[in-house]
Amino acid sequence: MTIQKKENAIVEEFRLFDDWMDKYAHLIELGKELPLIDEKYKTNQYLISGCQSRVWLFAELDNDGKIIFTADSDAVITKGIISLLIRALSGHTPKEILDAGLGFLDEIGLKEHLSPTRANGLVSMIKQIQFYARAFQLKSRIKK
Amino acid sequence: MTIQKKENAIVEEFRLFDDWMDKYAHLIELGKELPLIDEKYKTNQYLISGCQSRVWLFAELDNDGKIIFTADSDAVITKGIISLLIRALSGHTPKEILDAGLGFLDEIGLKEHLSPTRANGLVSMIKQIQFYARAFQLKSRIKK
Amino acid sequence: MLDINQIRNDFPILQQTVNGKPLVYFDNAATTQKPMQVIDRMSRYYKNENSNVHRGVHYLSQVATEAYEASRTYIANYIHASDPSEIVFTRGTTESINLVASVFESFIKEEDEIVITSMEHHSNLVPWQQLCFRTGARLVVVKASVDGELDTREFEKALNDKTRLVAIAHISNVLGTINPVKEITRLAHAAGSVVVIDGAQAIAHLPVNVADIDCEFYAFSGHKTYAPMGIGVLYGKKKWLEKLSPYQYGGEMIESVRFDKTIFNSLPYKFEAGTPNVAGALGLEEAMRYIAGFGVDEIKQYEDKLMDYATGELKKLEGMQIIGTAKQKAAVISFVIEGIHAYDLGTLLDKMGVALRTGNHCAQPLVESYGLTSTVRISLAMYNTLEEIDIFMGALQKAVSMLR
Amino acid sequence: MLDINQIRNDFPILQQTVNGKPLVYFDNAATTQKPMQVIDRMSRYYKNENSNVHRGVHYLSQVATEAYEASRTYIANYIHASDPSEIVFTRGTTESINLVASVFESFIKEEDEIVITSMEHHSNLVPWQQLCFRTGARLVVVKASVDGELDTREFEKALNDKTRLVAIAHISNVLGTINPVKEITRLAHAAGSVVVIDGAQAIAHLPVNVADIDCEFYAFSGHKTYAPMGIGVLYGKKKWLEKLSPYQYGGEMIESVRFDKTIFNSLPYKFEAGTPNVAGALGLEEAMRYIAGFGVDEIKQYEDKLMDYATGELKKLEGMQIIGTAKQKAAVISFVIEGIHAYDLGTLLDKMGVALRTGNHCAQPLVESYGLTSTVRISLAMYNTLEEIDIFMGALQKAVSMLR
Ligand SMILES: Cc1ncc(COP(=O)(O)O)c(C=O)c1O
Ligand SMILES: Cc1ncc(COP(=O)(O)O)c(C=O)c1O
Repeated sequence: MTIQKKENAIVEEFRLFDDWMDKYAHLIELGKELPLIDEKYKTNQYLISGCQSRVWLFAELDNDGKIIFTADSDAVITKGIISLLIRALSGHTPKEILDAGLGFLDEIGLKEHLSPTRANGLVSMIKQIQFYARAFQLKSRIKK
Repeated sequence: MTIQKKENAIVEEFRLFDDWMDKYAHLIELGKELPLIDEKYKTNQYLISGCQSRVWLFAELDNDGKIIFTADSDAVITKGIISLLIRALSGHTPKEILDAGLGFLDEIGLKEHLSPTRANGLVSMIKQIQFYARAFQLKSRIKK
Repeated sequence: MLDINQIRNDFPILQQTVNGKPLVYFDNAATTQKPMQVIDRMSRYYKNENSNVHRGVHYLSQVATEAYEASRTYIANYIHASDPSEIVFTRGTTESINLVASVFESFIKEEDEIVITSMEHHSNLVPWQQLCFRTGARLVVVKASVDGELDTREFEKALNDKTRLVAIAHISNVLGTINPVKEITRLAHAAGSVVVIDGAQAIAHLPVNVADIDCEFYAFSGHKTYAPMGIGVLYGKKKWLEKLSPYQYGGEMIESVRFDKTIFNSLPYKFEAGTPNVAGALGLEEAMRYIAGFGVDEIKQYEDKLMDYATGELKKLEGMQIIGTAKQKAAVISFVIEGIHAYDLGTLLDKMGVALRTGNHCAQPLVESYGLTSTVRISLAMYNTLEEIDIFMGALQKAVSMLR
Repeated sequence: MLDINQIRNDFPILQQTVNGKPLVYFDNAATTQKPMQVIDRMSRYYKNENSNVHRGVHYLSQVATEAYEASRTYIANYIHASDPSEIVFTRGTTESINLVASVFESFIKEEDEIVITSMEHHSNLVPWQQLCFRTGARLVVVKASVDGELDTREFEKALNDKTRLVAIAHISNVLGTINPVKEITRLAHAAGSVVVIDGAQAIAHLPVNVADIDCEFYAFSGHKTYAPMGIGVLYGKKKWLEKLSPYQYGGEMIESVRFDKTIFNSLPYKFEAGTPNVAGALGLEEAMRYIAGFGVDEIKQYEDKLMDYATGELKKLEGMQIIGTAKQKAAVISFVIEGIHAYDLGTLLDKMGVALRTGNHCAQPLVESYGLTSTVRISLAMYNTLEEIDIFMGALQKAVSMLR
């Protein structure tokens, strides 16, 4: 499935809920399902700064050149948010990730309904994901 | 004439003018009639600080133990103001000067119609006059 | 008795709904809302009186100057300063404290000590820490008990003949503790030290009497006491303000200038460089008049009732840990709930119309001393009600059930 | 073409009478009046959006933070900064300049030189003078000509490899001279120096383009550009702001704190300690939008017409000496009349409803360089009219006849 298709699926899914409390309840469920980072990566090195809660993000390249993300946070709503990002972007090539528009974040209202502090957290998460993508892209170019 | 009587006379005099422009014209006339300070006293030592224009004030004791004030300013309205003070207070004993209420300044509207900057100037002038009175009082006590 | 409905009517923002729910504003320690009287005072100033102050000979300048100086006098009386010249207008508490910390540098030597407490807001911590870094002086931290109380005996131990300055919050913005500032000032004076009090959280909630406390400096912000942003006060004892050098240069703080020499103006102008926030000062006066109209003691009594009720209700929740259980508290309750992140609670409560704060509340060392990174904090004001506490409790229970 | 009547209707204070006469407000260099749009913007903020910014998770905090940051962005674009993080909110020009002068201290050594001009306001003079006193550096003063112009060749002579910083007014608040700041910046850069521009008098009257000027720092006040008091801006090139240490400590400028160590936040927050004046920032944005709605170029053209007319009329008076006759002038005319004290004129003109300023205008060395202690200054704004100049001239003639 392309990133765009996954984004669409997430948008559809959130459309089921009218009320923000229900959307949050869903986000919390998703948070609980987050592919958890290996405990050994829950160190300062993998901590994303700029969030009100602590978020750790780890990335590795699989054999097909696709990036696999795992993450964790001490706040479950934050886990829900990063789990959405991972669902959309994990398992894709660096280029695909860097090209992704991530319009779904606006469409499901995540940006609008999150305070700038939290939006900043979101921005920091996205930045960190793109940072990994760029790093892997560079690495593979150097190898060639 | 007591200070109070002189104050009353000044208040009566200003009552003749309805309009503030006329009161100012009168103040300017009075400024021109100010008993001028001897040029040799127009030094920093006799300068009153805190006025927007420069004001010099000199005081000496006459043989009857009364203080004679002379003054000058580079602004003629300021001269008018200090001339009022001198008219009311010059030729009186230190004690009389220190006891004077100076209510006429309020009555003719000088305080109200002068900005605090200028009121400060007025306050500085009064303070300086009282300073002289106190100094002469002290001197005469020491002599006794 | 306060008529809270009438008070609430004075605050336009309280009529708002947030996310379709009536706004419950429990973030008053961050900033209070403003009554119409204060908002109107500022508008009226700009519509009728606006001018630069002090140096003008013209009518508006006179009007503005008199209004500005009358505000200074009102505030001086309000906090029982001995003279209006002891009131320096600043941007707020942070600037007031930074001002003292900056100009106090010439009185600090390498062997000296500066005493603060473990419950200080960063604004009453980092300025002193950095002053110590610059001068080599030692920063001594008196630790609060687990309850969030300061033991005056601990203070006595921390004080000695090297102590130059004691800086302490009147009320902790995290714990709500009302500190015994008068007693601490007495002890500090006995050790020959100067005392700076951070009154940011006290000014809206307690009668503040600097003459009675006898502190050398007292700092507070307008925006935390129903007044506008961008205005605050540094009270300083005349003797001390006179001793200190200016902080910023330019405008009214100058008496005369030559390229090789400048003579500074008298107090309080020496510390007010540049055009002041006249509208802000007038707004602050208006806010203090507003409070005085009800009586700070009345307000304190009412807020205490709110505090007792909220504390009692919170304690009923499973896993509830109230951070800060001092005997003397005002207006602030911090808490955490076992197994739930403060940020998650704050987010969901916001969606239910309750505005409160989560995080370290700019007092990171204090929050970390409880082994936490974050607490939930509700902070109350005179316009809050028992009903709002009920709404908050309902929302909190719902949030907890979603997150467990 | 500006519709001045419409503009005047936006400014409630202009409808006033003073001493029974319609107010003629010619003291705009001291502070400008505020349009309803700006006054309302602040009221609206306090009625609907008020909250502390940045750290809150709740709705109002989000609204306030977004509004505050949007103001920063608008202002960045308005003056052509390359990034919003180059805009630091301060109380005003004086604070902006003091901030730079304070944190620049670590870059100044005893052999260094700081160059200013003879026409600086005390706020752009004393901070540098005191910095020189503290560090032992030399204060070099480039003298303006009798006309009130700066000769760039004089500047070139003053600059050398010891020059660390050049501080200069964009427009003189006494002479009205528009200084060639772009050319001077180029020369200063060639000598390896940093440039600080005092834009207090420029921001309301000229299009300000910091990218084009290429200066390192640019300072201005809100209250001199139709915006509220208590808010101002320090523009700084990112590279420089990053290099400099913080000025005040506490609140949002902090990333993390331990008792033995503090990490500061990123730009621009590093320089914004404590709760900012959010309402003030919004008011400033609104004022800039108001100006932009007419076009600064249009405004400049109109004000030039006023300047030409007023200058021509003044010159007809016997004994008139205009102080400052540079080719490029804006909005300000200073003068003296032979044998008459400025203070006397100011007092009588006030009684006739004309608000203007007399004195040394916080530029004592400049005024004294003309052998004067005081000038009369009229300073214009976009809402002034040719008719007001006629009223002023009539009043001036009457005052002169009374005083001669
Ligand atoms: C105890 C305490 N001190 C200082 C401050 C700083 O106040 P301001 O941000 O108004 O300067 C605050 C406000 O957050 C506070 O609660
Ligand atoms: C040229 C100049 N610089 C600086 C200032 C100081 O501005 P503020 O008082 O707003 O800080 C002024 C205003 O008087 C000015 O005219």
